[in-house]
Amino acid sequence: MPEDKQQNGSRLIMEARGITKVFPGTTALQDVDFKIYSGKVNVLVGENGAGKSTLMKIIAGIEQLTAGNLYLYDDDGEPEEVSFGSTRDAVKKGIGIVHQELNLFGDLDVAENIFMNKELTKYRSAYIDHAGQAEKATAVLAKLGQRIAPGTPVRDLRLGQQQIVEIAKTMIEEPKILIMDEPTSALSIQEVQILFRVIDDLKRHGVAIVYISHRLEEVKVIGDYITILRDARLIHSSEVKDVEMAEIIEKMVGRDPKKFFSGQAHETGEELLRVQDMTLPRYGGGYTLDHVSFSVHKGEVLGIYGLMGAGRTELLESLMGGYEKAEGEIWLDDERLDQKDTKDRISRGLVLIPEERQREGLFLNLAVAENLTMSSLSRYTKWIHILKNLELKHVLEMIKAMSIRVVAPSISISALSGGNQQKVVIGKALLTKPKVLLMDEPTRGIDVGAKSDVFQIVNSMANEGFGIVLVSSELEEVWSMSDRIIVLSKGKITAEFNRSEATEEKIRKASEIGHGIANLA
Amino acid sequence: GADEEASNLMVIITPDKDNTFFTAEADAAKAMAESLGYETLMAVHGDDPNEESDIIDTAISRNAAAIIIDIANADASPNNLQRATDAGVPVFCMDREINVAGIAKAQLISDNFQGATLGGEYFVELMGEKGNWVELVGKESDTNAGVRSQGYHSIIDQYPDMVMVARETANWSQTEAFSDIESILQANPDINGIICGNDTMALGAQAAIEAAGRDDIIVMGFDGNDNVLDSMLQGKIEGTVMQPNALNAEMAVQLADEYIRTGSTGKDQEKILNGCFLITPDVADQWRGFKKL
Amino acid sequence: MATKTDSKMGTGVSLGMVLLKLRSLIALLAVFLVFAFIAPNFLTIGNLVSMAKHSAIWAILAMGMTYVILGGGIDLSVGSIAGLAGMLAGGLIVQGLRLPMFGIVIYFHTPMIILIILLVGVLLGAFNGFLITKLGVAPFIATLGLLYMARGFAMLRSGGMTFPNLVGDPALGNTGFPILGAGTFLGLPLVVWIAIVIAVVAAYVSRKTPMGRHVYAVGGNEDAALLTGIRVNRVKMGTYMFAGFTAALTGLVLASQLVASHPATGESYELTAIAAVVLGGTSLSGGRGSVGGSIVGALILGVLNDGLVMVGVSSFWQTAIKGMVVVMAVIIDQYQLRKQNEAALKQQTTADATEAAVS
Amino acid sequence: MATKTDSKMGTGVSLGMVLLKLRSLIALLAVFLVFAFIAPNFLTIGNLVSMAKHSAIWAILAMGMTYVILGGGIDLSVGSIAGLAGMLAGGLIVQGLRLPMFGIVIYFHTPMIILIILLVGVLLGAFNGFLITKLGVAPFIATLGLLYMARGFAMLRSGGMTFPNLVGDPALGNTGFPILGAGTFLGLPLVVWIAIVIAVVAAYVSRKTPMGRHVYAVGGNEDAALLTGIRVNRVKMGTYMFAGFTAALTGLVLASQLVASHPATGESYELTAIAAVVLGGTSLSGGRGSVGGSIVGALILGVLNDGLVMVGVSSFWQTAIKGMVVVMAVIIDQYQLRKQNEAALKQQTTADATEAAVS
Ligand SMILES: Nc1ncnc2c1ncn2[C@@H]1O[C@H](COP(=O)(O)OP(=O)(O)OP(=O)(O)O)[C@@H](O)[C@H]1O
Ligand SMILES: Nc1ncnc2c1ncn2[C@@H]1O[C@H](COP(=O)(O)OP(=O)(O)OP(=O)(O)O)[C@@H](O)[C@H]1O
Ligand SMILES: [Mg+2]
Ligand SMILES: [Mg+2]
Repeated sequence: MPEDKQQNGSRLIMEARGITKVFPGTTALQDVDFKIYSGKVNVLVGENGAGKSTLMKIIAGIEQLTAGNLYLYDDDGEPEEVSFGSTRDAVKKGIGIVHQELNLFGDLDVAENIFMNKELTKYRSAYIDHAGQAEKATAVLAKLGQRIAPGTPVRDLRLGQQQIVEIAKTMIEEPKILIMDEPTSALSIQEVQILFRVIDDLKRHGVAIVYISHRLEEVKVIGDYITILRDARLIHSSEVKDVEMAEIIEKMVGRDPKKFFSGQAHETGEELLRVQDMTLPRYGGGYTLDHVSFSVHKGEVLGIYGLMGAGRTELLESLMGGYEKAEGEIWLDDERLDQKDTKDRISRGLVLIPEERQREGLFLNLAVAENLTMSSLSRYTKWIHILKNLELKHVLEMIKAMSIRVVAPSISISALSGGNQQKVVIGKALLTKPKVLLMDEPTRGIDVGAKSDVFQIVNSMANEGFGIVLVSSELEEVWSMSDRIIVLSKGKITAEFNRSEATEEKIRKASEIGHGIANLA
Repeated sequence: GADEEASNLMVIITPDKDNTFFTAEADAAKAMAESLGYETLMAVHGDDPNEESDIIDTAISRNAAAIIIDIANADASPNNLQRATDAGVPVFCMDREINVAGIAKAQLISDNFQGATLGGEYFVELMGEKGNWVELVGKESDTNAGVRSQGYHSIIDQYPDMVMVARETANWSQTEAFSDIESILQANPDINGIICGNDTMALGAQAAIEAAGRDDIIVMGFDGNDNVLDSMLQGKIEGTVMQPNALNAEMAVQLADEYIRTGSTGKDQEKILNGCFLITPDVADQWRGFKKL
Repeated sequence: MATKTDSKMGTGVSLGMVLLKLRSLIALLAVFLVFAFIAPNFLTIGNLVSMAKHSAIWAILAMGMTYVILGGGIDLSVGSIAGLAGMLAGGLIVQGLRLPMFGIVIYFHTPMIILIILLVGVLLGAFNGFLITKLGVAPFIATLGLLYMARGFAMLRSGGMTFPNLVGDPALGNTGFPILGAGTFLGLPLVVWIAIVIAVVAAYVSRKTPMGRHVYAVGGNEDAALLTGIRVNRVKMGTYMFAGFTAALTGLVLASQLVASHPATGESYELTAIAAVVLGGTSLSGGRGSVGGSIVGALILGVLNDGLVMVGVSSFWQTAIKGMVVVMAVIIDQYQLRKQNEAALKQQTTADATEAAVS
Repeated sequence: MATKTDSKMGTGVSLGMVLLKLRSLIALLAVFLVFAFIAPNFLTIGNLVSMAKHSAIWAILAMGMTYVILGGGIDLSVGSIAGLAGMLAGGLIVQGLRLPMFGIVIYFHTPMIILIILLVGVLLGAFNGFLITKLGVAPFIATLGLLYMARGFAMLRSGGMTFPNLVGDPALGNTGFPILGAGTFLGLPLVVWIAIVIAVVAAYVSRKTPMGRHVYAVGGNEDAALLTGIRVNRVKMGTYMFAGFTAALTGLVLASQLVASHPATGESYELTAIAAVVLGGTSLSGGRGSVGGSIVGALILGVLNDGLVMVGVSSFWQTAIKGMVVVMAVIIDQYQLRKQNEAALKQQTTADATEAAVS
């Protein structure tokens, strides 16, 4: 196919043919082809566990392929077969990767992180030129729109800034192929916009970008080519402009896309939760939460939107009694919660589904069943004895209700896919028989299929009369799921909308109050 | 006990295998026992009465004909030995004594106090009855460390011109003695003599003195191990006290044999004190392996 | 069809896995059989009882350590606590509690003394727990600190001397202390019974009570445990207090056996206890393991120790062999973990595939 | 404007922070001053030199430990390796290398012996590294295994005997071994020079070379280090080999000082080395700390030890005080870390605010 090699002024620079990757017990990739064009954004999408990251890791030399071939094309379009035994081999060939997870060293400074394992050295790498590194780091960061002192320890940076350092790490190498595995999942809107500008710039310099994201709207904005994986197989590959969004979703999940974002208004009843003047002082002055007041009613989904660092996680964690310094009145069902004790809050009917599933929600050393009941053990306990049969009964019911795909409840939670693990976390929360459910980014990093399952759960719970607080960074999600939306910016509530009056535009505006954001893009 | 058929096994228990003093003792006992036609089982308690307790249980399990033991601790060991005696296994102590009578069939003891007085007297004589001296004490949780220290003081304290400027525990260890003496030499450069609770500490002290470039300090040890004898021949250590521990060990085995065959040791008293000898440089070449050549 | 494959797969994996899972027991059996052949009188009742007694002491100590390690910590101070406990008990029996400012001396009854000492152990454990949970000191260091401190105080209690002859005085009503170490019940030493009782309780608590589950949760993922409403600090505190309790009990038993207390008692016992726990398949990183395993671990070390002494293997080889056994055990443990994870993944994947095929 | 506020804030925070950061040095100074007042002759040149010598040995051992801990590991075997190294060196001097199967005995020159022993140390470190990186054994356990094994073999080398009088024999060309421990150069003991050379190299490598930075990276976030293309296993291997090297060197120095080698040498030295590292502010969880800190830590322990001996404090109190110092140090360390984080947050907030105000 000669037209493949010379399209729209760009050219095929790398190709993966017939890639198969077998992990013990899993086939992550099955006979997948993937083409990368220089000067273009090559988008890769697919559900959780479709094999996207695995494919990228193979191209970046981190994982070794089981079968298949990798080719690099030189300037004349001649293919050369390559095989990467390690990251270093791939780096030598000009391939850089921004990983899905942050890979930073908190105790080292920004410049050192950026130059890790590619230090600027003198005297046959017997001396690191720290000054030179700092200078170049500053330059790269400036390009990414950040004024971070290169000597700052990375642990002192915001999550978004850390993500940008992560991106800077790969840019410093000036790679020919730059892989970005969900680079925007932790970025604020303005940061995303800067990133997109940088990507445009890289494109103009002929860099091939491989872009992975679960935010499908981004794909439409910056993508040139799209490749869709499903269940380890290649489903579709074409130019982005040739496919519709609905088509992409359908191809990704192999189901009817209509039921996603099945937002609906709910019957709301009397007030369940009332929060008054919640404040959380910030170390060194100011507030992380600045007199936040709101209420949640029976059967209501209250959406909380805000940019990164708006304080949403802190708000939910303060409600759970996680912050010693948090002040404010919390009334649940006309009962005032005074004790700052998570266990007490849970027993009174508040429960949190935390933001970072693996780090804050799961016990990877335990089985699915034990994970599910960890918050609600007292319900199956007589004196001090856990009634195993009663416990199992509830576990099985929950597995069914949540449609968790698991062979047996005794299987280790680590064997489950991300979406199913998230359902376990939700199931664990529901088993505490809560009145109000606090959900912090319940759909972060899970695929469209699992997302739709989560939304269904949210809807059905609202219909059963739970109060639900839904925090999300995805505007569309908040907007379509919530009966009422409050917007948080820098720890303050900057707006509140009813379902009928909210528009995405209004919400976004409110979230930027106090940020001094000039109209970007 | 009595109802079971007596075995031909002697269990020989000593404190340590990394000190020539105890190896010589163990070897002497083993050689004697084998020459008398016994099987032997060697074990080491490392000065730990709990370990000793476990070993004695094992010896009882193996239905030993006798236990020959250099005990772990005078106050803590009697009960262990009592258990063996109650189980019908006769116990014979060598070297260290237990403070309770009637448990062991015989105790062949080096008279540590007497030895220490010998050492103390010679030390005073070498020092010319005056001067600053340092005492290095063994592990303070160890009975003999105390007995020897008392022996030294019972003599030296009679001389008002003998001034003890430091007393430090070096836990029987050469390394600790070395670094302690280095520090003490700094605090008190004007010391004339060091008297040690055993020979390994004396060797450590001697190394420290040598490292400090001093040759005017008198060092006394206790035990009579070959390394110290060598140092004495080279004029680096002035004296030590020889414990007759090979003799103790051999006698213990002989009495055990006597007891096994006849049901009595043939001695009136349980405690048999074998006196220690003072070793001066001129007789140092007459001894090797804790035995007179 | 699908079910058939599944169950077949299941058993196929299981046989090897079962062997791997039972490796501690198999190791125990192997050690036992070897000595049964080469050590004379090994299989006599007397020897078995005596080995049981020695292992029981390790097992008691190892059970406290198991809880700490399951909860994600480590306790290096147990040996020193045992030493200090013995000294304090000895002191109370021999000298009573002297309160010079009031000019009085109080003598306690023996059961009272035992209770006081156990309480002291719990308090020392709580001190560890306090440093770790409230002051944020790493467990290794906090307990290393107490290792030195408790040992120092044990020595100071008597100026390094042994408290001998802890038989008590009928006039003071504090006789009977030696029974703890020397007493028997139904032919088995009291120590063994104590170990059995603690083992039953500890195993029960770890598997059948919320408290036990919480220990696993805290050791497995502390952040998640916090958000799940588990009182993490309380749980950790509990594990260190239990370890302090078992350490004090060990010290009491040792002193009672000897009818004397010696300030150097328990030196480096922490390492043996850790070795027993690890031999029993508990992961040092927390959250994975069992009380039963640690008991098997203690039995392996106990049998090995006594067996080697019985055959007269040099104490130097004993030390070296102990090291090799520990390392071997952990290598196999790593291997098992890998296999187990693979098996679980495989099972789950097969199920996923089947389901996909069905739907 | 912004810069000005910033720097003012900076200094405001800094004064307290600087004091906290320099806490090890301050502690050293405090200990030093106290003994200067209460210990006779403490400030004589001779005593300072002797303390330097004692601390140098701890410092050498602590530097190897520092690398291991920075890299996220721990090495419990260094004391035993030191013991084994001394025994092997003693054996080579006294008995030579005996190869009975060939019927020959080889005597090496002293520098050759030293090289061989250092190599053995490195190899033992590599053995630790192998268990940890290739077989996935937890560092605590792998090195605990070697702790027992190396000690066992040290004992076995001579059947528990001391190799005395390691002066060598001019006829065999292996004299001069005592120089290592007793020699001086420009008035300072050779040991101190050796420690200085190793310190300079170790500090330089840790801060100015990729290798050093990689150690921090591996200790700080192993997964990230792997993905960054750092040869994690090689780095870890390197740290354990360096620790083995310093341990062997320590063993050689100790044997040379005593002109004798004793198989129990170095018992529990690992704990002191870890204490020195921790006193120096290095975090036991890896990735944070410095070589310089560990040297200060070693000096604190060295001065404390010698000072207490000079003042004649009972060895029991010495043990207890050591424990308290270690715990105190870590409590302050935690406090500093918290303060530092707060300060950083504050600074950032100010920066953010300034930025917002400007825009
Ligand atoms: N190291 C591994 N061992 C075993 N299985 C693995 C490993 N890494 C990935 N897998 C499996 O391979 C499959 C593909 O995973 P991959 O991370 O590539 O998915 P993804 O498309 O990137 O998903 P996500 O959108 O959640 O990041 C999943 O089923 C995953 O569980
Ligand atoms: N432990 C803490 N102490 C003081 N301030 C903190 C702490 N943790 C976070 N902050 C600050 O609080 C603010 C809110 O944090 P965070 O980023 O978690 O908010 P968020 O709205 O939950 O964002 P997201 O959930 O999208 O990450 C940030 O400015 C952050 O720097
Ligand atoms: Mg991925
Ligand atoms: Mg958040």
